[in-house]
Amino acid sequence: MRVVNEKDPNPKMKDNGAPATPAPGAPAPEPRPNPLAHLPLPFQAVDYNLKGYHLEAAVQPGQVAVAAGYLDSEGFSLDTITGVDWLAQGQMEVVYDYFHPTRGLRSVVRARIPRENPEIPTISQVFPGANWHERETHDFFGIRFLGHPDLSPFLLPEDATFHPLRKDFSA
Amino acid sequence: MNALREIYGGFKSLLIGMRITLGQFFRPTVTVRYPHQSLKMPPRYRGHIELVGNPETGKPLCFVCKLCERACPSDCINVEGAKLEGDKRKSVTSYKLDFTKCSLCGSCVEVCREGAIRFSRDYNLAGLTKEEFLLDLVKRFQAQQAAVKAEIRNPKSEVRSAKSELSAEQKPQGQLAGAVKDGGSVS
Amino acid sequence: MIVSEPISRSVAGSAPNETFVLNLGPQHPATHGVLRVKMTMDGEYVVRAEPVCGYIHRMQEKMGENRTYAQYLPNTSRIDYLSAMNYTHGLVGVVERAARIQVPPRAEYIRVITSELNRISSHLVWWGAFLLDLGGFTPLLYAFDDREMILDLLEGITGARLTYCYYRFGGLYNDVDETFLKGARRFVAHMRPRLKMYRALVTENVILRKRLIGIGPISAEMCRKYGATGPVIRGSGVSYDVRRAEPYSVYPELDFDIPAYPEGDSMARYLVRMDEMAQSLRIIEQALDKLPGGPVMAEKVPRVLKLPAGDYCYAVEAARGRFMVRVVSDNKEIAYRLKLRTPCLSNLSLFEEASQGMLLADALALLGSLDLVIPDIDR
Amino acid sequence: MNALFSKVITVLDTEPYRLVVWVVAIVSFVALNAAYLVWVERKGAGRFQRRPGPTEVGPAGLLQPVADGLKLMSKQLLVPAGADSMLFRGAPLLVMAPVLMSLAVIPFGRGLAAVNLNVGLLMVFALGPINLMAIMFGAWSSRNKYAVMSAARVVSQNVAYEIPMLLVVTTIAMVSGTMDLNQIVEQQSGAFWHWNLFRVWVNPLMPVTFLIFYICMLAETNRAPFDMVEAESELVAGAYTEYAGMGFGVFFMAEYANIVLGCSLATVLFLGGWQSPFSFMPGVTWFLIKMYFLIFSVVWIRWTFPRTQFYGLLNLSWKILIPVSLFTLILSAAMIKMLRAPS
Repeated sequence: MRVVNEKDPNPKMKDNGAPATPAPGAPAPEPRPNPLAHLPLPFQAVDYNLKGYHLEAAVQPGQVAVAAGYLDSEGFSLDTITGVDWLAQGQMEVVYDYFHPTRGLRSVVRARIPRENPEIPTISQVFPGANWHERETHDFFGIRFLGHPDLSPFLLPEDATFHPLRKDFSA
Repeated sequence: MNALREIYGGFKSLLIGMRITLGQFFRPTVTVRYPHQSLKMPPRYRGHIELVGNPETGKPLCFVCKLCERACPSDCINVEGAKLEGDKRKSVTSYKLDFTKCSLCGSCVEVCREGAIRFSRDYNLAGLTKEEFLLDLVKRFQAQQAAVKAEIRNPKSEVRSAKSELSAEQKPQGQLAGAVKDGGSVS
Repeated sequence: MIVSEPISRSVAGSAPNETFVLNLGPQHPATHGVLRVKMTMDGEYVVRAEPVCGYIHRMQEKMGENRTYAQYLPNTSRIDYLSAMNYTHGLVGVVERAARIQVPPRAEYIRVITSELNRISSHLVWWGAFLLDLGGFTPLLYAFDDREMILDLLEGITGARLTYCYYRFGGLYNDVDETFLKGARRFVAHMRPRLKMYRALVTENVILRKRLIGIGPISAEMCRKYGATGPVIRGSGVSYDVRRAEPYSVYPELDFDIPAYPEGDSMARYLVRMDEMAQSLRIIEQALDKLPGGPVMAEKVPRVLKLPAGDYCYAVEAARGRFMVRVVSDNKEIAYRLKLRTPCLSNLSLFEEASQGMLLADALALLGSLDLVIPDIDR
Repeated sequence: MNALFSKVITVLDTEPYRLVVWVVAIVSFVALNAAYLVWVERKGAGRFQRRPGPTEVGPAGLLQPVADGLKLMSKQLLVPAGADSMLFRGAPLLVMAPVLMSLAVIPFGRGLAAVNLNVGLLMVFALGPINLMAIMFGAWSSRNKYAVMSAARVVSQNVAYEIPMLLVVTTIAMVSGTMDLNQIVEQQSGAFWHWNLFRVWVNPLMPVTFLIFYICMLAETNRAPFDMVEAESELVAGAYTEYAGMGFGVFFMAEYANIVLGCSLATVLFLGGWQSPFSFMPGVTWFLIKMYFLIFSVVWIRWTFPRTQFYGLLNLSWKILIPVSLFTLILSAAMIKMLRAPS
């Protein structure tokens, strides 16, 4: 048996490797490192203990595939894709969660699109696994992923025309 | 030669497997023959809920605060009560549990500050119609009280064991209600 | 060639690559639940296998948007019903993170013990069911015999056998008793020889080895592209485990290994899970030794939980891989958006690519080695 | 009274009556065995899995086969739309016939065979493939994709295993110098080392030959770990997917009847038939003991191993069993030539 003890995958990341339980009220340490600062993406470091991810970036809708490409080349893996319906602002948010299989990093990419015409490019050419997540998001929010091979209902019935996670949806 | 060794190794692994299953063949069975035998539920078993009575008055402890009704994630509890003359609090007149919707999560018992409901240990719940699962807990409570009274009149009857089992059951610590105790309550 | 074609065509015009569609499921013995796989077959060879999901979709995420966090808690047990503890840990964790609730150490240790027991019971079900896929019946019953011990233990403390709903925001439903602690130790002692027996009976068996070694190889790169986690990615040689990658609870204080096998075939995934059971036993033993006293519930947990506005994630290593809850809160007692990232969805999504050109029986061995729980995909 | 009894026996031993008696005897033997082997299988499976097996119908579940039979008979015989109705209905009839006919030549005891055929061995193997054809007809005609895949499997599996089995049987025929099953048993008289299984001085590979025969028998009767025909986790119920009621019941019984046949043949060819290792109890008892032990081992194997992969099954036959059985055949031919050369 080949056992890999993955206690400390990357010593550089030690500051981000969170202690098990958050210590509320502890003084904030020096600025958190941003291991993706070299990418031309607006990544910001956040407190993992508070948020559950290390980095986040809000990008233009057109940039999501580019961002996915950069993260792919960094060795990230797609965690999930989901939407949030901001009814009051008239916007839809598409959230891309990534995790790194070896470095223990989590990063989030967000993009906001208008609610009336929710369209965003697909990232399924970069991450084939995005296919199902995008289909699911299309099911639930009606967000159209441009260039997606098949947006037929995934979890909803095959003749479904409703989008249940929209805030103005009621059963 | 290698091929022969592989065949020999494979054949040996098959014989080892057969030896193991034969060993199990002669060991006693581990099953419970259900309709003939049945299991005793542990004290913390989460069955459907039932009302708890005040040992002095013999009436339900419930005073219709409806916390359980609100805590229920599936809307399966319906409590109605009325204020009897001379009482400070309401007393329960109807406690309906729609067991078809209940997910046995136990939020109602946990949220109850009086300890007025607890889990029953009934697990043989089967019925032919949906209506059989619309439980009227007040009626159930009255039937239990009648059984207790019968036991007081005739202490050596079979009811005794049933009753002592019921009283041995304790309400688990209601965490959300803030009653945090160490050590557990299992006897 | 096959029945739906008119006879004249099937006999006379036998095209070189004539295919037919085989509807595997939603009711099929090998899909364990209501997964449907639309298989385009060329004889016994799979040309394209397209999973069709959603047969037991329950809109769990919408339910999260119309009930309080405490009311939603029982739902988490019903997503992956085989590792309910881990899933409850996910929701409890995200709420504790957002509300900044400090959980007492005793509660964390008990969470680890119960989670690992649950992981073993889940792997036992997989083991039995996987062998059932491969045509071996008896191991299922042996696995259930051992699992029964775990279920009895957990029933003793939680009152339920499958949908435990044992964790609470800030701690536990109730404390464990001596019976449980003794029983857990007895289980560890009982399980080790049983794992040896499983090894001799099944793992070493030549028929099983012939059926699994080299079958359904999945590369680490494919796992990464599809977001596969859990034993699937570890069976491809990447020792990714949320318990180490994003440590939570008291896992950093415990000494255990992450089994990983670089082969990437079905046997590697099989061995990863078998080794994980042994590692879980190690974790349980250590946690029992280290179990501190004290309360099992945080002191100041508000009765009505309102999470501060913002979004929060919390990931746990469930039996099938990375389970993450993402909560978007708008400072109300009900979540604005509650996203469940379930491992089986990503793990299944690579099946179409991985199963191309395989024989039907091998494809089913691959499907079984992914260890799917369908409600976990459909939610 | 005794005189009357012996007279009845004599009458029954004359030709037209004898035939009737044997037909009734064999049919009831097969039917009872098939029914009660299901019970044995279920009880055995239960014990291997540490549960009691059927217990509710009758004492120790002994009436379970009767209950199962009644249930199957009371079910409607459905013929799927578009199926070839004649083949579909005919296949269950065809599957049972060759087993019954083959059992006619099996000597259960000294002189206890329906027909004393001097080419008994040949007859058994001549009738064997009809069973395979019946399964194939049933599967093909039922217009179901799983069944058709199963039909393809059953043909290639049976063809692959027929060859080593016949090679092994040829070895036995050569060693015994006869195809008469009675004589084959007679030659194995004496203590157990005279059984063909242990006659290593005739051919040192005799135990291997037995093993090959046994494996082939498992494969020919479509038993686990070679149950490619049914393979329920892959092909639902394989060839029998569309069969309901007694149509399925007959296929099911034929499987057990084939096991009985296979195990009796193994007993006759390798374990000395009715010959007893110690000389007490009548020969037929010994025959049954040996046969039921083999049947038990078949059940035991089924509840121990996973199913083989299809190509693994074919590889086993073409790459291991056929070369080895050819080798034993040549070896025994050479040994016979050498040992008997002077005469």
